[in-house]
Amino acid sequence: MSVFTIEAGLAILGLALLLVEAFKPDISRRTLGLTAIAGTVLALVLFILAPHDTASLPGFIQPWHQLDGLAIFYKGFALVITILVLWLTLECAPYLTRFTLDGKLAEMFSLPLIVCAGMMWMASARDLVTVFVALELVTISFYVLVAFARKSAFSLEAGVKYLILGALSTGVLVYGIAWIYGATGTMSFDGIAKALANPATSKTAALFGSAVLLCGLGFKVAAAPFHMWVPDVYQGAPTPVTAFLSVGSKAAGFVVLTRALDAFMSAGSIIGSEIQALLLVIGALTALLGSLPAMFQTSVKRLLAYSSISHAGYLLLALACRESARFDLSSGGVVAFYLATYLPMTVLGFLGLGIMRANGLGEDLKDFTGLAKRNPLLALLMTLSFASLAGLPLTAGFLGKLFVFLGLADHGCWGALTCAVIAAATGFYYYFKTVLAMYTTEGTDVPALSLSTATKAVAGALALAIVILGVYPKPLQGVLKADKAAVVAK
Amino acid sequence: MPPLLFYLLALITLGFGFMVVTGRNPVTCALSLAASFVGLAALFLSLDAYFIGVIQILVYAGAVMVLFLFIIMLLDIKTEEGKKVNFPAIVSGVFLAVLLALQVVMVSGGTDLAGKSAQTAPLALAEASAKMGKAALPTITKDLKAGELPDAKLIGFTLFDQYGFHLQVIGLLLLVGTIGVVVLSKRERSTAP
Amino acid sequence: MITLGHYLVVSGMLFALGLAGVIARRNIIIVYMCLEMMLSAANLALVGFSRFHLVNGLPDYTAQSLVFFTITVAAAEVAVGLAIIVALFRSKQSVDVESVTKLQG
Amino acid sequence: MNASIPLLLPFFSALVILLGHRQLKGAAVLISVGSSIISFIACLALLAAADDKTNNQLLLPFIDVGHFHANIDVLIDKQSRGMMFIVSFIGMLVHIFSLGYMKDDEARPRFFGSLSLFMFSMTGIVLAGNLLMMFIFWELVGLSSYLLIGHWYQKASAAEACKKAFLTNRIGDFGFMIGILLLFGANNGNVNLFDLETAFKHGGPLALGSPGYNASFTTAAALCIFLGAVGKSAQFPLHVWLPDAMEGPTPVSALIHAATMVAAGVYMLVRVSFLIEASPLAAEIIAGIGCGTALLAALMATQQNDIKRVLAYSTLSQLGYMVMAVGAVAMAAKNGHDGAHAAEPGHPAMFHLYTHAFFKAMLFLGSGAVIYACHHEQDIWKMGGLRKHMPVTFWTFSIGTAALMGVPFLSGFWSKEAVLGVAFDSGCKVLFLMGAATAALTAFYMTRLLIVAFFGKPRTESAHHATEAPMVMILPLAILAIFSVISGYDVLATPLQAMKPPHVEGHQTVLVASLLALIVGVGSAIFLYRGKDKDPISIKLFANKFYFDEIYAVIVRVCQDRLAWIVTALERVFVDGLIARLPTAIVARIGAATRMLQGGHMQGYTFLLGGGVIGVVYLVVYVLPRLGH
Amino acid sequence: MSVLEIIIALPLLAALAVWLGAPARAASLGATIVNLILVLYAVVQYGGKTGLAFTCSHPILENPALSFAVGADGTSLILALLTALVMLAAIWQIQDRPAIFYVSSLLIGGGALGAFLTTDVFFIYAFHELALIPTFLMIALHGRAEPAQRKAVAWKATIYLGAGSLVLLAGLVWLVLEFSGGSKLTFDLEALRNQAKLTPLPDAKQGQIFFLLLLGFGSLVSLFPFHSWAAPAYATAPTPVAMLHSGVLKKFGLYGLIRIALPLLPQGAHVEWVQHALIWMLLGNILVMGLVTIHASRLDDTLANSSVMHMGYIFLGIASGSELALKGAVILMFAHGVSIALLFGLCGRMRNQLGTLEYNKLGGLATHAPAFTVLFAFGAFASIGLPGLTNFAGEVMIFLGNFTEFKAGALTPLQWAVILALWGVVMSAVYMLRAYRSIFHGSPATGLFMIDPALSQRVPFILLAATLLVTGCCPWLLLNLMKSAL
Repeated sequence: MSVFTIEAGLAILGLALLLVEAFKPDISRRTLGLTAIAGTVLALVLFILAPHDTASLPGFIQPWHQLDGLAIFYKGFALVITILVLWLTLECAPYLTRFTLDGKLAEMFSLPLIVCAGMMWMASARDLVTVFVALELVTISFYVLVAFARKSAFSLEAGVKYLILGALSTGVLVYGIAWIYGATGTMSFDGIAKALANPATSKTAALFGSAVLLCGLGFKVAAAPFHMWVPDVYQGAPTPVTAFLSVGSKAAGFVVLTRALDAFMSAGSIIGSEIQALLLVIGALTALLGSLPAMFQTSVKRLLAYSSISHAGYLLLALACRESARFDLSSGGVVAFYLATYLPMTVLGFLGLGIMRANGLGEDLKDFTGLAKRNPLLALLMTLSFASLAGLPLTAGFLGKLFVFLGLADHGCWGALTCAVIAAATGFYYYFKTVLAMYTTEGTDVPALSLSTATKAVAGALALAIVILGVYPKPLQGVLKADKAAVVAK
Repeated sequence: MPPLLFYLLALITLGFGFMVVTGRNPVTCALSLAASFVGLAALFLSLDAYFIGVIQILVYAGAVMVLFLFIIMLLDIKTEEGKKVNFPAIVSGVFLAVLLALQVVMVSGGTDLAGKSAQTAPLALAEASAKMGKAALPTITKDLKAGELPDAKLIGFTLFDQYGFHLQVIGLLLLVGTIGVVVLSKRERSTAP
Repeated sequence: MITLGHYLVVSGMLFALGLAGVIARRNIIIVYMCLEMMLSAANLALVGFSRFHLVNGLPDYTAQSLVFFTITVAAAEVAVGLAIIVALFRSKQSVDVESVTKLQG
Repeated sequence: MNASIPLLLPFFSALVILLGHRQLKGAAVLISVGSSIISFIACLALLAAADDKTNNQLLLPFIDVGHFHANIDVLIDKQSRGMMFIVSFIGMLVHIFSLGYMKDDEARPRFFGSLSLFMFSMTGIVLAGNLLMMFIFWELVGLSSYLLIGHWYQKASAAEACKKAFLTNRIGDFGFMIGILLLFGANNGNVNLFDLETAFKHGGPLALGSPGYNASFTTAAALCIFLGAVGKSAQFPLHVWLPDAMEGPTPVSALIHAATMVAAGVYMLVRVSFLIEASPLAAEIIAGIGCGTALLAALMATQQNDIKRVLAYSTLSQLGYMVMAVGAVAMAAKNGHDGAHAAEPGHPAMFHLYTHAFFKAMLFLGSGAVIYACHHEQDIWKMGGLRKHMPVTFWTFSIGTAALMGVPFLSGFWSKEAVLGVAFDSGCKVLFLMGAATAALTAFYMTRLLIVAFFGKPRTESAHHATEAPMVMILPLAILAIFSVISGYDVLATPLQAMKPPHVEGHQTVLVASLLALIVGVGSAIFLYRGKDKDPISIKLFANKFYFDEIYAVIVRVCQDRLAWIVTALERVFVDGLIARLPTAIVARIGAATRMLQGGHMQGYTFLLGGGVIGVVYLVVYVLPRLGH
Repeated sequence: MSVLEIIIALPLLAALAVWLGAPARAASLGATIVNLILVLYAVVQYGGKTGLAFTCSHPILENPALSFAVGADGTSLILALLTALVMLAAIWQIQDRPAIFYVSSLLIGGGALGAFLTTDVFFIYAFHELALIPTFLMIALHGRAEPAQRKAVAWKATIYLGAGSLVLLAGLVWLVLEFSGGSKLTFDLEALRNQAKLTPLPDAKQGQIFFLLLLGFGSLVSLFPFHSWAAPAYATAPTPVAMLHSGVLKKFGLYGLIRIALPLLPQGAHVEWVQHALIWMLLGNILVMGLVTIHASRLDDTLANSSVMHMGYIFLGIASGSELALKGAVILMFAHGVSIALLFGLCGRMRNQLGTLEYNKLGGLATHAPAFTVLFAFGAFASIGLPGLTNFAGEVMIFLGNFTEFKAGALTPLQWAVILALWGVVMSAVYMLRAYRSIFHGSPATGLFMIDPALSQRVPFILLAATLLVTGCCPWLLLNLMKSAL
């Protein structure tokens, strides 16, 4: 069974679930959710078993899809985050249903599957057309998902903002694609790389096109100054959707960005150094603009949104540092590694938020007060998540940052490194502000908060992933190492 | 194409576009947009993109604009009269637009791509038929030999020959859109079943 | 003589015009129209480039395929977007951008 | 005989007592006294030991890094042997005396523990084979002095006095340490006394006249080391602690603040006399300071009313004598009075130190007996007529006084002769004249003390009811009285091998001057004080000790407390402000500003987005290519 | 499997167990006692050896080469011993406190042990950070002040330490990049050292990196002027945290300089501008903070500021770079750790019993609490630098070490600094004796009553005091562990 079949199957499963819900409206959301999860888990298993080379894909898809290390990693990544988001939806269901149409959640289980398929296609795209259609599939699905809790004013507002700004960025993206195409005469990444290596190519047009294109993609990954939507949308969207946006959509954006930059910054590219400088500027700016405003946040969900921006900054900086002989990982590999570490910690954070909402608490800092008393385990897990987000050593978050910093230092990008360090330092402040709140005991009487065994298991697994990735990253690095050879060979 | 015609079409496109941006009444705006898109479609035609031009009119000036008008009517949205105008927003919008336009003009002027014209890069239909050889459909070859540009056929051929996967995805996307519209705008049942 | 440059300038101006509208207008529906204008401007640039990037002496139809997709996607976007706007209008009785400023800071 | 017994025995005694005196109770006293007696016996045996200069006996390793060794090793020569005898002997007597004197004190075990600690530390100084070891014990005697002065810590004056003593000594130690560091550096990391002496003696690499000699360095080193002695031996300007130290129990004053510890400074100076001889300037300064201290202290003593304070100023004055002798010997050596200096057979400073130790310890113990008898009354004007009530004390006290005044044929006479003689030889007549004046003053204030306290009739009830002290207190007095007489003679000088310098006899001028001084002093005192009930003369300047305490209080307040206040304020404002608060405030301000971007208004967002696109394009297309990227 | 791994793991596992519900006191005490025994075993085993011992390595990443590698030389063992001692004392003295006190103490101790006993730069750094978290939480949650104030204090400390750590990270990354050599990045300290020996950097560059590391490590050690977090943090921190942080964790920065910066950048500290900067900073520590300490009017302020001040001496040893001074610095680290832990422990007890530490409200405690007084005296006199207690040995070695290279008549700037620093010894006597005088001497203040701790509660303090005495009289016991040149 080829990987493509699995992806298509996933999309079909999504549609099937919709149909089932349409014709059998009284089906319980638990059944739907668990079916979706089971389907995705099955897809994951099949995906792992399936052959992992481009030749195994159906012939008609081969010109557009590739199955390199990066693609395989991100496809797996997309499946995992989808499973977690579906689980998170189930966790959040008790309060989400208050805001949805007729108290139903069917689309919350089916659309993620389609989004997942879209992200998997993005991961292996070889040209801008494929990127565009897969990206739009994901984006439009997200328009729906963000506004899904439509009876909540926040969700609706987030939907509107995401819609307008998203559409604006789509316009920018297409305009960028147009100019890239104009400058290079092709839309495939390989072709672009080849054309850019040709000195006859118009440099101004190529620069203009790539700049505009990067602006469009920058919006998707929340790069400054295209990040303004992130806090509002993340805060307003239903928590599972926020997690999905924050991890899945961002990862998908980054895989496209990686591929585009591989083309723009390939050896001998006429615009390589300008693009690198741009990435450094944008990355540093993003890291700072993500961190600095977060200091005053009282909403933890919004705080996580800012954190997500700031992490995007580090990732952009990682992309700015091209391959060095001294690392096993290509810059794409570093990004992938970072995202892999980013996944468990972010999802765990949002899972915590969801659990709290489901237990009648809010998402504000003051709701976190005394969490350690309500449920020590949850407090411990959340601590772990925040410590990792802050980049505390021995957690997953540190290694990703370390690789980024190492890369920057190796390339002598001291200015960007300084900004990144300042951003990270600020990060310590706001993450630990939250942690502190959790352990604060004075104040209100705090009713206990209980977790189901399944929740404990999922949260525990995520926490374990954080620790394991933090202290034993060798296997993950091994997976990603293969990619570098491919990049170098190219 | 005669420059005068081009300038006329550009004027229609941009002029009505300007009316969209400045119009007080949403209906005026929608109709201006439709008119602007008609001008744009004409520009497409002038670029030998007949199919795209037609689609532009059918989809945009037709379907999309109707949808807009429908919603405007449905929601009975009044003109913005009476509401105070956000002056800084207008100033900054104009400012950015001017800057952006200037940039595009500069970039267009700064690259030799821009010098291409129908005279310097004419379509070579006859050679094309030869070059495409057997790869193309017979009808296309026939049209090409006849000196006509089988635009729709070529696009269709490209889409279905190469972009089958993308079409499927677009189909899925439209489906998602449909579901979304239903989920987001359906009236809630007054009582739960 | 009309060159590609002319088209690009028109496309750029249309794009800029759309941007101006997006920024300046308060009515979300009109903002949305302006966004459509921007997309169309991008399409114009694409078609222009495709016309003058001859493959075998013919316009490059891969680019035109993208235009085709763009128009379709735009249509879908409009549908979803208007649905959201309708939902917004239902809850706020307004389609003013200033009616959605609760999320901030 | 191994020198470790007198060193380690008191150490363990101190350790056991100080850590376990609650449990030990009375046994503590026995342990301490016993250890002092055994130590004394060991020291007697040590007297017979041979010189051992080159191969220092290693007792304990301390620091051992690379080429650097600083160990607890002992240098046995005539000076350490003699000093050991004095220390252990007087120490033993004071221990015994204390049995009586501290009988009623509840904290007796603590007292004896501290006393043992002192014995340990003092032995360490005496035996020290290198300067570092000397410094270690130097500090430890400071600690034991601190503990003993502060024995009655509940009394505010005692608490302040012990603090003052420690801190003043610290200032001295500051200099001592710098001196050690300089010598350490100059002598390639070797501070063994013997090796240093070799380096500074004729032909040594650092000796006067050798190519490696550096005058300013040598002077600096000598003066730094001397600063240590200034602190410990309470020389001007660090003399202020010693009178206050009289807050301690009187046996402590006798042992530590009269006979031994304060003399350690002199002992140390004699130990490093090679250094002082290498620097003429330092020698002059040392002699000058010693002489000045002697005179100043004698002047102050004339107007003191507290019996112990009179003795304390007298101690200061005598210590000044010794220090002057050290300087004078070095000066004399330069002047070619070769026989005067050095070692064979004795050093006048050491000679005076020994004799002084006996009679001053005896005087203090005597005063202790008086205070004990008068129920802890110390004001001499509230005594009087004790001669009849306490005959033994009186006689012993008189012998001590006579010895201190330099009455011929008593020990003090010989040693004072020696000091004045060497001052005469030094070539600086001022030294000699001031020394003689001091001698006259000494005779004056001691006679005054004797007359006021012991003659006449009792002026208070407590003096009236005074009775002779118990045997354990009398006995040490008597023994010391004997030694005060004989210690100037060969009887004791021979076994101590270090006593009488050869030219004690024979200096006519000196002899005449000292006799004259004695007569003038005694005569004027008798004339002024006989039969008086209150002080007939009042010189505020002397009574208030030249206002040193007040001046120092101002200095401390201004240079330390006020400065500390200012520095603290500056630190808060500038260091904390610039390093911590300002950056935090800036970051917070920027954070707040960036938050304004997130105003929630869509028009703002679209504006930023569009502006961002334009900015990025501008940057990439127009700026970066020009920057040469 | 090496004994060091057990030593590192034991407190961390115990912390986890206690958090999950094991009996707090028994488990913590048991673990720390066993730990102390294990450390002593390691110390005895190491004996007079040189170089690294008990090494063991588990690679966790190939390139950049990262491995969980443990190993100890004399310096690390001395600090491990310090940690084990202070951790035991800190845990033992806890009375009637929630389990989080035990957990945090174990975590701080475990983190410190990890930092001292691993030989991979990454883990050295990581373990230190691990230990900072509980420090921060404990100050903020259980500090001795109003909630708002203690949180502010905790934040200040954490921001300082966090920022310092990041600067440090930058410096370490630079080192790794410079010294990895060949094509592979490595974090292994030994590998980096070897490379540094093979291809030393130019002096100017060494100076730059050294300065960066100095700033990073320095802020962790409260090097002037990056010290203003320390005094309020220690004054506010709960007793065991104050003991462990000031006594042990703070030494990490110095350890890092000695273990990482100096061997890799042997000329770094001798580049003129770096040396001058360091001299100014350490003099700031000694003289400025000395005066600030004199100004303090509460015992906790005095102790906290004095702890900042004494760091200056250790920096003096590091600045010198001579064998003698460096070993002196290690000894002083040990000594300061033990003595300040002792003092903070006693200070905490006083605060519990008396409720105030203001000098003008205290007095005469020696009358009712003689044993307490003796124990305090050990700490106070040790920190004054009294011979016979360990601090003296360290200080004197540092002073002497700065004079091993000497030219009569031309003192180097460092030697002048030593002379000025010696004045600091006088100042420390001033403030310590003032404190001692106002607390213990004089007549007992009315309304304040304090008795000696019960015998079992004296044990931790006796342990520390005895350590001071034994290693103070016989510093060669420690020096024997440092036979190899640093």
